[in-house]
Amino acid sequence: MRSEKSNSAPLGLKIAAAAGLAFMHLPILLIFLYAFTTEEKSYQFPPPGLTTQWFAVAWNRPDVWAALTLSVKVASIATAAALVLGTLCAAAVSQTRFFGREAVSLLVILPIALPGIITGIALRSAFSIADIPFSFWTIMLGHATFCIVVVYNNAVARFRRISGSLIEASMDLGADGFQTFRYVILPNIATALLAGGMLAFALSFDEVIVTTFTAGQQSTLPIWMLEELIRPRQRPVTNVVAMVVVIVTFLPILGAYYLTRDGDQIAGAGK
Amino acid sequence: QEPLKELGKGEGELSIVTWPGYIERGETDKNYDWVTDFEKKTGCKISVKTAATSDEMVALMNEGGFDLVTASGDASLRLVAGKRVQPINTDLIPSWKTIDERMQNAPWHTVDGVHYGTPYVWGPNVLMYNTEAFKNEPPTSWKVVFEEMTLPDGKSNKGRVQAYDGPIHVADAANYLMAHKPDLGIKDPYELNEDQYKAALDLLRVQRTLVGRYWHDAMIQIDDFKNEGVVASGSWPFQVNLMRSEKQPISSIIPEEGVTGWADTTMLHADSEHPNCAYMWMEHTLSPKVQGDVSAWFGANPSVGAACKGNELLTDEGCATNGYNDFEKVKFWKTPVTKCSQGECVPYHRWVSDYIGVIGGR
Amino acid sequence: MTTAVLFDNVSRHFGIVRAVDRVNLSIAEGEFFAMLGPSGSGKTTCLRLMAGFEQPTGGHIEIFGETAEGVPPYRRSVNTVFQDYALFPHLSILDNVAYGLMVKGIGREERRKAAEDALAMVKLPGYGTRRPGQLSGGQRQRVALARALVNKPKVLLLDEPLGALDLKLREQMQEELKSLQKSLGITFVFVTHDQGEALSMADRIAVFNDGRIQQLGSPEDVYNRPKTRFVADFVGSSNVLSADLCRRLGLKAAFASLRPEAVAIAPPHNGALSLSGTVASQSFLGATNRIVVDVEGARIAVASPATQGFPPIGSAVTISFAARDLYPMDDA
Amino acid sequence: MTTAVLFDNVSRHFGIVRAVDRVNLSIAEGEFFAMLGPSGSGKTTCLRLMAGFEQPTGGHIEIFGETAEGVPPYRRSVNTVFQDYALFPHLSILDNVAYGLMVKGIGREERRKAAEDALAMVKLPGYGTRRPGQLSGGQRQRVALARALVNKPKVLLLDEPLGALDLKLREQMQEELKSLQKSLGITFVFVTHDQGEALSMADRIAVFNDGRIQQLGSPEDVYNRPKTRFVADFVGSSNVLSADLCRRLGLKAAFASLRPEAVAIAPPHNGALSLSGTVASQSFLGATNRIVVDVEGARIAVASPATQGFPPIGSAVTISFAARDLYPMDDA
Amino acid sequence: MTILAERVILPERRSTAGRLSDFFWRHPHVLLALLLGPPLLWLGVVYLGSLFALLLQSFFSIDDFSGLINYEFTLATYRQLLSDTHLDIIIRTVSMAAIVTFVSALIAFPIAYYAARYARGKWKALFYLAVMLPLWSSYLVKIYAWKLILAKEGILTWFFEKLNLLWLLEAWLTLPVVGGNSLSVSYTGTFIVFVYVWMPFMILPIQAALERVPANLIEASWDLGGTPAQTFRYVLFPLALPGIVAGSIFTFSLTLGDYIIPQIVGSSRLFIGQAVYAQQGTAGNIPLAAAFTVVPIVIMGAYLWMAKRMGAFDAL
Ligand SMILES: Nc1ncnc2c1ncn2[C@@H]1O[C@H](COP(=O)(O)OP(=O)(O)OP(=O)(O)O)[C@@H](O)[C@H]1O
Ligand SMILES: Nc1ncnc2c1ncn2[C@@H]1O[C@H](COP(=O)(O)OP(=O)(O)OP(=O)(O)O)[C@@H](O)[C@H]1O
Ligand SMILES: NCCCCNCCCN
Ligand SMILES: [Mg+2]
Ligand SMILES: [Mg+2]
Repeated sequence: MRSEKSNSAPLGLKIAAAAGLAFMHLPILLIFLYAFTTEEKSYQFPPPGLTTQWFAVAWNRPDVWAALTLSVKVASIATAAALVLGTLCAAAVSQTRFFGREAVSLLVILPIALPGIITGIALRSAFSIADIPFSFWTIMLGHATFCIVVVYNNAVARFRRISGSLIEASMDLGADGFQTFRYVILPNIATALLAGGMLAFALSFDEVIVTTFTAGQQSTLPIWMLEELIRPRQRPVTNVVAMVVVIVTFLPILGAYYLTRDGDQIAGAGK
Repeated sequence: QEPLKELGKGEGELSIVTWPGYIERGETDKNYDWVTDFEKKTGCKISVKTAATSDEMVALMNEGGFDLVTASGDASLRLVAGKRVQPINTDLIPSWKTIDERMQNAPWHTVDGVHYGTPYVWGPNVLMYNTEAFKNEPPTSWKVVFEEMTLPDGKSNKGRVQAYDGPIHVADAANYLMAHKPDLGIKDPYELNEDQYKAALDLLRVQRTLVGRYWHDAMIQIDDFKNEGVVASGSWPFQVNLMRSEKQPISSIIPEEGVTGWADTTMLHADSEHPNCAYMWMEHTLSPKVQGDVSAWFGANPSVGAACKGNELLTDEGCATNGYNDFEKVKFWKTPVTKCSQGECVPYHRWVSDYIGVIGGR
Repeated sequence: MTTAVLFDNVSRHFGIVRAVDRVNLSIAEGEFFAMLGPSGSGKTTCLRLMAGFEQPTGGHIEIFGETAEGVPPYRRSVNTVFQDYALFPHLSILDNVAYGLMVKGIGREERRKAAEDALAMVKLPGYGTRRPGQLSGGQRQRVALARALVNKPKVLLLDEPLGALDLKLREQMQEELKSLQKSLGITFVFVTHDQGEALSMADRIAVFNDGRIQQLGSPEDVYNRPKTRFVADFVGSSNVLSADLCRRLGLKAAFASLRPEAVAIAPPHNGALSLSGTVASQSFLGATNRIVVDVEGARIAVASPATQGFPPIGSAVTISFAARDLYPMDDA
Repeated sequence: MTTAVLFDNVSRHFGIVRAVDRVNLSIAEGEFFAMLGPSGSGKTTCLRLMAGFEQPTGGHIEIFGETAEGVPPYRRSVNTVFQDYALFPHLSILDNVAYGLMVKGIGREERRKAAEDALAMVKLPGYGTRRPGQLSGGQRQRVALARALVNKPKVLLLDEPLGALDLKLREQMQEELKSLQKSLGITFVFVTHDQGEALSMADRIAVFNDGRIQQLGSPEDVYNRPKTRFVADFVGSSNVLSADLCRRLGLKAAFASLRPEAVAIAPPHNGALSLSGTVASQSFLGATNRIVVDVEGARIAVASPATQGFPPIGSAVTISFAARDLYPMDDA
Repeated sequence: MTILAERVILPERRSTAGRLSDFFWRHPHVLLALLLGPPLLWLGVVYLGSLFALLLQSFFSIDDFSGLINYEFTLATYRQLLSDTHLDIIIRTVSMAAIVTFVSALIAFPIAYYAARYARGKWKALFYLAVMLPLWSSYLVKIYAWKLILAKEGILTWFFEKLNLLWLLEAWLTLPVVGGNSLSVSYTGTFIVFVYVWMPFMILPIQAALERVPANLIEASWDLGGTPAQTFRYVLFPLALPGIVAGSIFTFSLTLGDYIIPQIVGSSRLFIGQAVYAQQGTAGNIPLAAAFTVVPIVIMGAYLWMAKRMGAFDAL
């Protein structure tokens, strides 16, 4: 029984935590605020006036839609690839012992532990050595590489929680390997995979650095934003898009939380 | 490599590496659009990749996947040497004959009498300044960005000036020294011996103490003038025009020391997959209309004299304003090489690393 | 009588760990067979060898006369009740119980009925729609039992199924299990480290230590006639008398065991043996008092009826016991 | 005699849950005090109130005569041995034991010596450099004990310290704890839900149920003279005789308790009471046999010496017991 | 109950799945190979292969004039990497990464601690969302928001002015190293944005580590006389350390490699990420870019090795 249930936090801690959270959130509010400013070219503070016109403008910009479509496609396929690879890897690492197991878990973490620019530049130079032209698939490859770990972490945490005897119980009751996978393993890791998949999606959706190196001339949403922020036409449109994206990516994150909250943390959620 | 023999049908696509503001399709101001019509006429869909420095352009061309590049003088010869661009067949470009003679055989695109592109536009790197800070005493010398001084508004220039974030800026320092330290014997700001080079770097180190952030991107420079209290900097007429159009208190001059400048050439990639569209584009860009429009928008000068007259956007005074007649005062960008008129000069790669060092505080 | 499980010199070594070492045993059909031993003595490993989760590294296993090596668990008509129950958390109780039938391809309606019957048998009718998380420990244990029994296994393996339950519940489940086994006639192999449990439930007991069987026999055999000092020590809290003491009592043996409840604090009557010593300590155990008597350095525990009260600590007493309760043992 | 801990009408409610409800108790200095009760009955909460981890929502607590409310745990000379030991996993055994001295600012050398002495006292000399993860359950338990004792607390609180140990180890630790308490003279407050443990170790026992003390007295009191049906049921496996049966035996009471070991399967001798019934079930428990006799629907358990053997199931038997073993109880 | 097994050992299954299942059961190594094959092919061959190919390039050099790579083995690029200019960049970046990591941990800890130890039920969910919201808001837009805040004529100045505290800001800006013309062109600004953007990556692992600290260890410390401060120092902090290390893998590595933040908010002094980006993209000097990437690889390699030993991976 935790004593904290009845005790409340010391005041100093409350203040520090609240200040920290405020630090994290005020700039976000600003992003939202400037989605409504009437000023188009530069950001003035305080904004001279408020308007909702940018939502309509953003809606009617074909470049926004093109970038959005590409980002959604990349994130979906990268997530799918990460789901398959991450799950396979998690299954191998958590269900069996083999020489080099530690090395594999290190290898999976490497793409997020190394700065994105390294992943990006390495893949880019590999593409150029192998004479692979930039395409949708080169972006996807880069994204899936660092998304694997998100799925892997979630799946491994869940695999650890499925007691080994559950799988043995299934076999004991007459289920062969495939039946055991279908009826016991899959239902038990499903929510973890869903959570991992959602985080992978959100991660891919916001990736700038790796994309810069693997996209060639294609624009994903973050690349579009970078371009827009540096060479603005209608600056508030960028904020509108950012705000909508925050709100939209937020739903899967919320979902992931509720799917995994009892038990494993959202492993590798950051990233 | 043999140039193209005859013009065929357009391939439907064309990708161009260029400076920001060089190729407009009316997105910022619908009056400035020299792409839409071209696309309609030729069916060549244009995609534009902007680059902030010449080095970036060279890197993009080395990487491949582009058809054309509007290379400045400090990039063009490197591209030729690296065999990244191909000679062009001037016969396939009817307007070739209309080109300003000063540009037609310019050394930055002509090697052994072979042309590696069509001139686009040229212009000076002007001194842009904030008219409120300078009140009624506009600057006359690059001194304001090289040495600490009190500006007419009574405050120091420290932290309020900028310089270009590209190694070629060393030439601006050399240009300044040419006027102020004649005993160094600098004849050409792109050809510096060790002593001259050292003096230029020393000057740049002084400049570092004045500069908060170097400008790398035209748009970010505009932001800095608006939000960061920057009041003077070397710049392109493009930024000046853009800010003036936004009613910012901005003006520019060509200081007494003269200026560096750029003269850009549209060059065709050695492995271009859309050479026909490329040739069509080169021809298109040489029309007085496009030349005038680009010059008006960017604050540059046309390579086709006819553009100076009768262009609605440029107006008849435009060429004079943009320095069309100052051609002689402009020391055009070119790549510093070891072999030079002084015998041995400091090559470009040292400019690159030393300039990074100077900005880094070394 | 058919032999349900036969271990012929079976070993299972993990590297240098001899989890199971040259074990011979033969369990008869319908028998309630208990495996008793301290932690790490190889009980679970034996069970896993029967279930097919482990393969022997030596020896031979037969189940109802058929070779078991190389047969995966899902092809053995042997079911297990796991120590932690291993109920499928994502399935309802009914689906848990019907699982074995489902993977065998039995139709939905039929398996529902069979599962409900099984739940009724373990006295959980109507619990089918719940989830395992909504049941108490004892209830889960019964679901695990039903889930195994619904498959009509020839052999049911139970790995410390009552280990996690508290005393009251445990006693109740012991009775239920025992009567279920009687009525179904299935062979039960039951693992426990609780001697009381093994004694009260099993037909025969194998006492394990260090991967080997120390003694195999009926509860009375094991309790009253321990073959080794280890068994004497482990099964009930026996007194182990040294060779010295044995000699003085006229017994030729390296060691002898003497159950506390066979000793009385009283002068010897007809033919009884006796020793004298001083009371070293005592404690009240409810039904009995435990009095430890120091006999020339050897400590002999006496279980005397609580009604007799405590002699004062340090007082001199005589203890007596029948010669037949002194049981000689082979080895240390 | 000094009062070590005093609870004056102490309550601790969590919302509507009355974890501890108007409890009065007074524990004497040097006493071995046990709190016994089923899960959720409030034992741990009582302990936490003494340690200072909880504050009472009503009533008053004194420790050695001083008001305890509002005094944080780290300012009470009361130490706790946690149920799961709560050893610091990142510290060596020695540093674990020396922790209390370190935070008090005792010098390195001095606390090392004190910690080593404490480890020797719990028979773990030389284990100082290990980590908690490298010890067995019983060893960890002893480290937890040493860690508490090194601070020389006035009161030592033990929350089911033996719950996780297996039977043998548990018996051994019971003895060690008991003798340690005797030699140190520290007041022990010991929580358990194992009646045997409470009976054998404690000077006095408080039996808890639903946050209240049901009975407080010596082990004999609690075992032989349960005041409520709950106590009779919980402490040992007593038979509870209904009013009906009581009346037939000439006793005017709502209920009466009768210990199985007070009953014999034999015709009554002088002045003994007797009932007749049939044998319903039986099991071998080692030292005794447990025989359940059905007396007109009421089931009465009899603990008979194993030496007497089993009467056949279903056979008619007469059971007899002394009138004084029939203990009337107040309420249901 | 219908099934009555005739035999105790059931016959082999004849379906493909059944036979395959038997096969895998007898040959678990084949199954393992099938599981590990695809991810290893992807990560071990494609990803690691690319990394090695990149590293290989660092042993080539570049022709200064044409910008083309000279495919001959040389250490010249590493000599170049160790020049003063480039060492400055490395030191600057590593120091920034270290300070950012330290301060991130400092700010993150109370948040994580509160979330792990005190927040319950709805509050816990709220805390989680409050951490995730900034984490998943567009990274670029956040940086630009900071540019607005930190600019000389930005929001912070506006606030300081309103509060009559402008002198304080100006005093700070006159300090050596951390100062500058405005916050947005100073190390202070770069630092603030780095901390802001990466700090959420620190919170979650710390929270995870703290949640794994059994509550009774803290009570045990109190019980033994440890004051709250001592309990933090001797129990809580050491046990949360693996979480901090796990979080610092992110903050450290992300700072080492980022090139967008210091370019948008900074003083034009390069960081490793910018140098790599510039060498690769602007200068086309792939060998030097590759040599630069060796620095974070070596640092992170050592870091990961240490983290693994501390058990930080469990907190990732
Ligand atoms: N997979 C394995 N790898 C290595 N050693 C093992 C393995 N399984 C069991 N062992 C070892 O074999 C020995 C016997 O283990 P087993 O689980 O059979 O004991 P047990 O009698 O069931 O003990 P408990 O009462 O603690 O469950 C132990 O020393 C154990 O550590
Ligand atoms: N912090 C708390 N918040 C709410 N309810 C609590 C809290 N602590 C204890 N309780 C409740 O108070 C009651 C008594 O709990 P306590 O832990 O004291 O029981 P216990 O006798 O120690 O049980 P066990 O033998 O299971 O340890 C239980 O119903 C429990 O759920
Ligand atoms: N929330 C997105 C932050 C961007 C960081 N991406 C890191 C990816 C590392 N390869
Ligand atoms: Mg076991
Ligand atoms: Mg408790």
